[in-house]
Amino acid sequence: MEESHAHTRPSRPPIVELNDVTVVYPGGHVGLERVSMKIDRGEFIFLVGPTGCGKSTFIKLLLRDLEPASGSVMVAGKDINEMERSKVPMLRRRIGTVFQDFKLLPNRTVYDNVAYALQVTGTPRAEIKRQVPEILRMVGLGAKIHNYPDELSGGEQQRVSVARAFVSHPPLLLADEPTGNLDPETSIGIMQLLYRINRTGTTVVVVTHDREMVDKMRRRVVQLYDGRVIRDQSAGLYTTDESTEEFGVRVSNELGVDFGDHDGDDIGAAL
Amino acid sequence: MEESHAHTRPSRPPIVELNDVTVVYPGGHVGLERVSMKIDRGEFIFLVGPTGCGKSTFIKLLLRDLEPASGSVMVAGKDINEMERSKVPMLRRRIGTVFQDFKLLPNRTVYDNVAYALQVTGTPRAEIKRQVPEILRMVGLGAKIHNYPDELSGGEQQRVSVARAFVSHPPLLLADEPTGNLDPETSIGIMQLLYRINRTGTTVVVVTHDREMVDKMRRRVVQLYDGRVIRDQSAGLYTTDESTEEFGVRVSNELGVDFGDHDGDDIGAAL
Amino acid sequence: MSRFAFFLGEAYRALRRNAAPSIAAVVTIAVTVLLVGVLVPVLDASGSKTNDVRNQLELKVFLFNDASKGEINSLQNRIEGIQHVESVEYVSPAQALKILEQRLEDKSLLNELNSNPLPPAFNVKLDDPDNLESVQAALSPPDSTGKPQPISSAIDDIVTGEQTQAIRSVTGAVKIMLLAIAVLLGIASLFLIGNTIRLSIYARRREVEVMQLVGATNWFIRWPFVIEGIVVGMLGAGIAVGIMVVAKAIIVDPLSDDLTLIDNFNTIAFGPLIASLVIGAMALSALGSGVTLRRFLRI
Amino acid sequence: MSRFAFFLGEAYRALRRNAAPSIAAVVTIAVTVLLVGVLVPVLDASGSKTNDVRNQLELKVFLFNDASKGEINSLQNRIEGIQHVESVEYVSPAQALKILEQRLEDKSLLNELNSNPLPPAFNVKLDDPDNLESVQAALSPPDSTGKPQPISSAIDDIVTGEQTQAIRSVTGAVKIMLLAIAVLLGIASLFLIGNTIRLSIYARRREVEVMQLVGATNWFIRWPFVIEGIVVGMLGAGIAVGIMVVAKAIIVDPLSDDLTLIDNFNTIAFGPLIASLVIGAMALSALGSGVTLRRFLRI
Ligand SMILES: Nc1ncnc2c1ncn2[C@@H]1O[C@H](COP(=O)(O)OP(=O)(O)OP(=O)(O)O)[C@@H](O)[C@H]1O
Ligand SMILES: Nc1ncnc2c1ncn2[C@@H]1O[C@H](COP(=O)(O)OP(=O)(O)OP(=O)(O)O)[C@@H](O)[C@H]1O
Ligand SMILES: [Mg+2]
Ligand SMILES: [Mg+2]
Repeated sequence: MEESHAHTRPSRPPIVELNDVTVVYPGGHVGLERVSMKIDRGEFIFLVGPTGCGKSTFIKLLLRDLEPASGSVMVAGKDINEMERSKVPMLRRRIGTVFQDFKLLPNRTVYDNVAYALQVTGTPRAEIKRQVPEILRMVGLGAKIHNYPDELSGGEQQRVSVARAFVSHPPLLLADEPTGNLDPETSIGIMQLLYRINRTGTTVVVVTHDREMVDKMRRRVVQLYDGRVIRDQSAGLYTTDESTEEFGVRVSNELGVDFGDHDGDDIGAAL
Repeated sequence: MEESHAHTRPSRPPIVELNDVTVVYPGGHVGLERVSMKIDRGEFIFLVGPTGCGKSTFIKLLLRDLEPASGSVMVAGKDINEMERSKVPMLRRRIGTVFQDFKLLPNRTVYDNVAYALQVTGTPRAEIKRQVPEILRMVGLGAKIHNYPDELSGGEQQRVSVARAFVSHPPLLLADEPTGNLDPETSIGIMQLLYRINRTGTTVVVVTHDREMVDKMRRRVVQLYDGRVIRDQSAGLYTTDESTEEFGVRVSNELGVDFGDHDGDDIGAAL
Repeated sequence: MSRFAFFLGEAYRALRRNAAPSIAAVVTIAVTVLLVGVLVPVLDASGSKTNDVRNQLELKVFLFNDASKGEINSLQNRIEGIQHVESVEYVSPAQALKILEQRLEDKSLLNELNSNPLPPAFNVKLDDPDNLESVQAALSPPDSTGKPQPISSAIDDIVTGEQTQAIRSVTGAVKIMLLAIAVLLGIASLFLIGNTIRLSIYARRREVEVMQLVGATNWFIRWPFVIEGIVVGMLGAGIAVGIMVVAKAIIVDPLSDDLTLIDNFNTIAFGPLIASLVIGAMALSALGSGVTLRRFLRI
Repeated sequence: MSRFAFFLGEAYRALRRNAAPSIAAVVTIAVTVLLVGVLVPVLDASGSKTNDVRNQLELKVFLFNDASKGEINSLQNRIEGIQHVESVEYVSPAQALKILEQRLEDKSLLNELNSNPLPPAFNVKLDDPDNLESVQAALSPPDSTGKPQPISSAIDDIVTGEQTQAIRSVTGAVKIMLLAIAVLLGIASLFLIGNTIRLSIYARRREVEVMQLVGATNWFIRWPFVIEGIVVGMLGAGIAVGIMVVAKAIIVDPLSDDLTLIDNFNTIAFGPLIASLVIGAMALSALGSGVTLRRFLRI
């Protein structure tokens, strides 16, 4: 799982590959149902869908915070559920995650929260001291460096979570509604940041409800509904209105994928 | 603080009145700075502004979760900071609040979380049994009634918070980004719900970053920036572009309020 | 009434959903009650044993062999009148010889005696050994020159047991120590149970904050915690009492037939001990819950 | 090295930011260590007192007055050869009379004797009073008819103290009870300290989950907790030891001059006791932290 560039080398396995994955929660609720999907290195993907459709479940799956009832989850060509327990921290270090509920450490300052992601990897102190303030300035929190999470506004907490997710320059970045608590201007700033990070070769998966943003960026859109992938469209819109549906058909035809194909093992569209 | 109707009777005091309120957080950060504002019974207000501008601080203030460094906060004509501590629960029962971080009780099911808001007021069991499932169906959680919060998606948790906020039909409803974790369709549903509630006479204050929603609804907009009120405009837009600014001027002129008036004791506009 | 049912339900929910801290609290209370329940009878038995020893301390007043019956009777009355004297027992030379006989291993010794060499005497028991000096002074007050003179010419000698002083101070120290241990144990129980309750509530302080924000009054929040405290205290004490009852039946009772020390256990009634332990644990735990909450309620 | 500094820093942060549970843990440990620290010397002193009593139990072998020196010497050798006999002391009639004289209050009694009525005897000390029967059997094994016959014709009678049986069983029971209390105390400490540590970590389980999600290895999470446990254990034990040292200086030492029981306290060395308490508390607390965490780490 070395850093790769936006230009995908076909010889290497996709960074994420789900094969017929079903997730069943303890109560019996089906979180994801027979989901198959590939994400290539360097891609930028929007994951959209109504509330409760399984987007966060997808993120938890990649972090092995959940295990699938069936199917396999491959990250960088390795089945992460076959992995030994002791290797899981290594997996998680290589995936930067913005959690929907931020998951900040309440007894650490903003600085220490972000630094923690570097400390786990054994980064030298000097390096941490250099990088953390820089990344915090990038997300607009330069002035809040020594505050504790409960002294921050919702949007500020969210940006700490964003900063922590990419301070270690992970090859894969999962952002679960990274702008849900942010005003439009700050949201755009964060999205631009994600975009820039993607340009350096990082694969980025963004869960969002921000229709405007998705429509503007025109990147690959995977749409979930009730645990199933109902659309996987490159350069898609947040929702498929008449015209975008046509667009989707065109794209998927261009890629030579059958319109009704739900197991699409390419990034093609499947409605 | 009895229920009032959309038609405001001028003889009664405004439901919320802030006089020159300044909030200073323990670290010295100024959360709100000399804010004066009136909210009449039956109004529907959007509170907007960039992240960290003091919107949640405003909400905490009305719940007496924070005390101002100076100025007075009047709810239904009474200064809530002069109130005895033992009266605070009564105040909070009459204000329904959707918290930005939901603040659900982790050891209660969805049903019990919502029911708690009725139980504190001593509502009879039979009444609770009737109302709670109904309100949960209204926010689209009919199927999740017996789940615990940690078994819900972010958006589902948010809707539990919404349901709890108005199950007791409070005369004042404060919603701190009630749709931040919801997809556009569900957001519209929640907003329509808030609108309907407002139509029954409840005063509604909505904090939001949803530009589209604010622009569509054209209700009073109060904009904060860095702890100060920089705009208070009836039927406003999320942001003032050239045209809306003109619109604001027109409206404020119509209402006969001076354009530069920051202490506006009417709902007039103040940029 | 329905409110009480609600609070009961809340307490039950808390116990079920917060099993880990509740179990920890139950275990701590059980362990503490067990410690107290075992040590209190032991301390009590040791204490009464010590008192037995102390009560055996007595003063011996030896009389001249020629003391007349009248003299003896009037002297006995006078001694009985002295403050702090509990009882006075007359021991005739014949009785004294019998006692001596019992104490000697070789009885033949006494057969060799031509006459009874023992004098008549009074055994004077005191209400408390600490009053030895005052009684001694009353029996032979100092005369004008300051030298003590017996109150009656029939008195030959007044003798205290050789080790009276030592026994007195040892038993005194033992009693102080026992008391100190009992007090320490009591304080320790307070701290241990209080602390555990505090910690288990601390884990739920966020919940309490939310309840407040939703408009719950302080007592509305507090009652379920208090009830939970009572239940936890009852469970913990119940477990401890169960262990104690079994231990008593298996270990202590079979031994107590032939053992005087263990017999002393029955000086403390098992029933009241258990009752007070259970009630104490419940009260402490309920109080601990209520008081701890106070801090999180910011009243 | 820098990693160790990091873990230390983390532990310090946890102690500072989670003051409430940390203080609770320190208090619980202090109270428990204090209990153990006070009760262990008391139990130990009681135990050695009991042993003193047990060791005074002896067997008396009375000889005929006409036993010759040779007979006496050879018999002494034979008795010393018996298993479980620790020492054999010869008591001549003259010595016996002196001892008797000391035990009697009225010395005049003995002046009345025309001759010494006491026989020569051996005081036989045993290694353990429980072996009384076996030694007795060796001194007078049963003959063909099953009736015990003394091993030497010089032996007149073999006598055990009247209360030997009673004392033996009482002291035995006391020793069992002391042991039981000590064991109970040990187990109680384990539970009490373990429970408190568990609770204080329980309050932070969410934090542990987040650390895991961010890629921290189990040991990376665990070390600060273990160090924190060590510090908490050290503080708690330190407070307890401080109280004990002060209490010893103020209460125990002034008394110990004239009190034999308290003198026994010095049979247990104060230094090693304190050292083992402190080390025990630290180890237990650190172990408790490490083990508890295991559950939240879902390993
Ligand atoms: N631990 C759980 N136990 C049972 N059901 C669960 C659990 N976690 C999630 N679910 C259910 O699984 C479904 C998918 O949840 P998920 O969190 O993936 O939704 P989501 O797409 O992230 O939604 P949102 O946009 O609201 O965050 C939801 O209906 C939720 O109720
Ligand atoms: N407890 C606190 N101590 C110190 N500063 C605080 C505290 N709470 C909030 N602040 C600061 O006060 C400012 C206003 O916070 P507030 O939560 O009101 O923002 P907001 O408008 O709700 O923002 P958002 O849209 O991000 O939720 C922020 O800059 C925040 O850092
Ligand atoms: Mg989600
Ligand atoms: Mg906010």
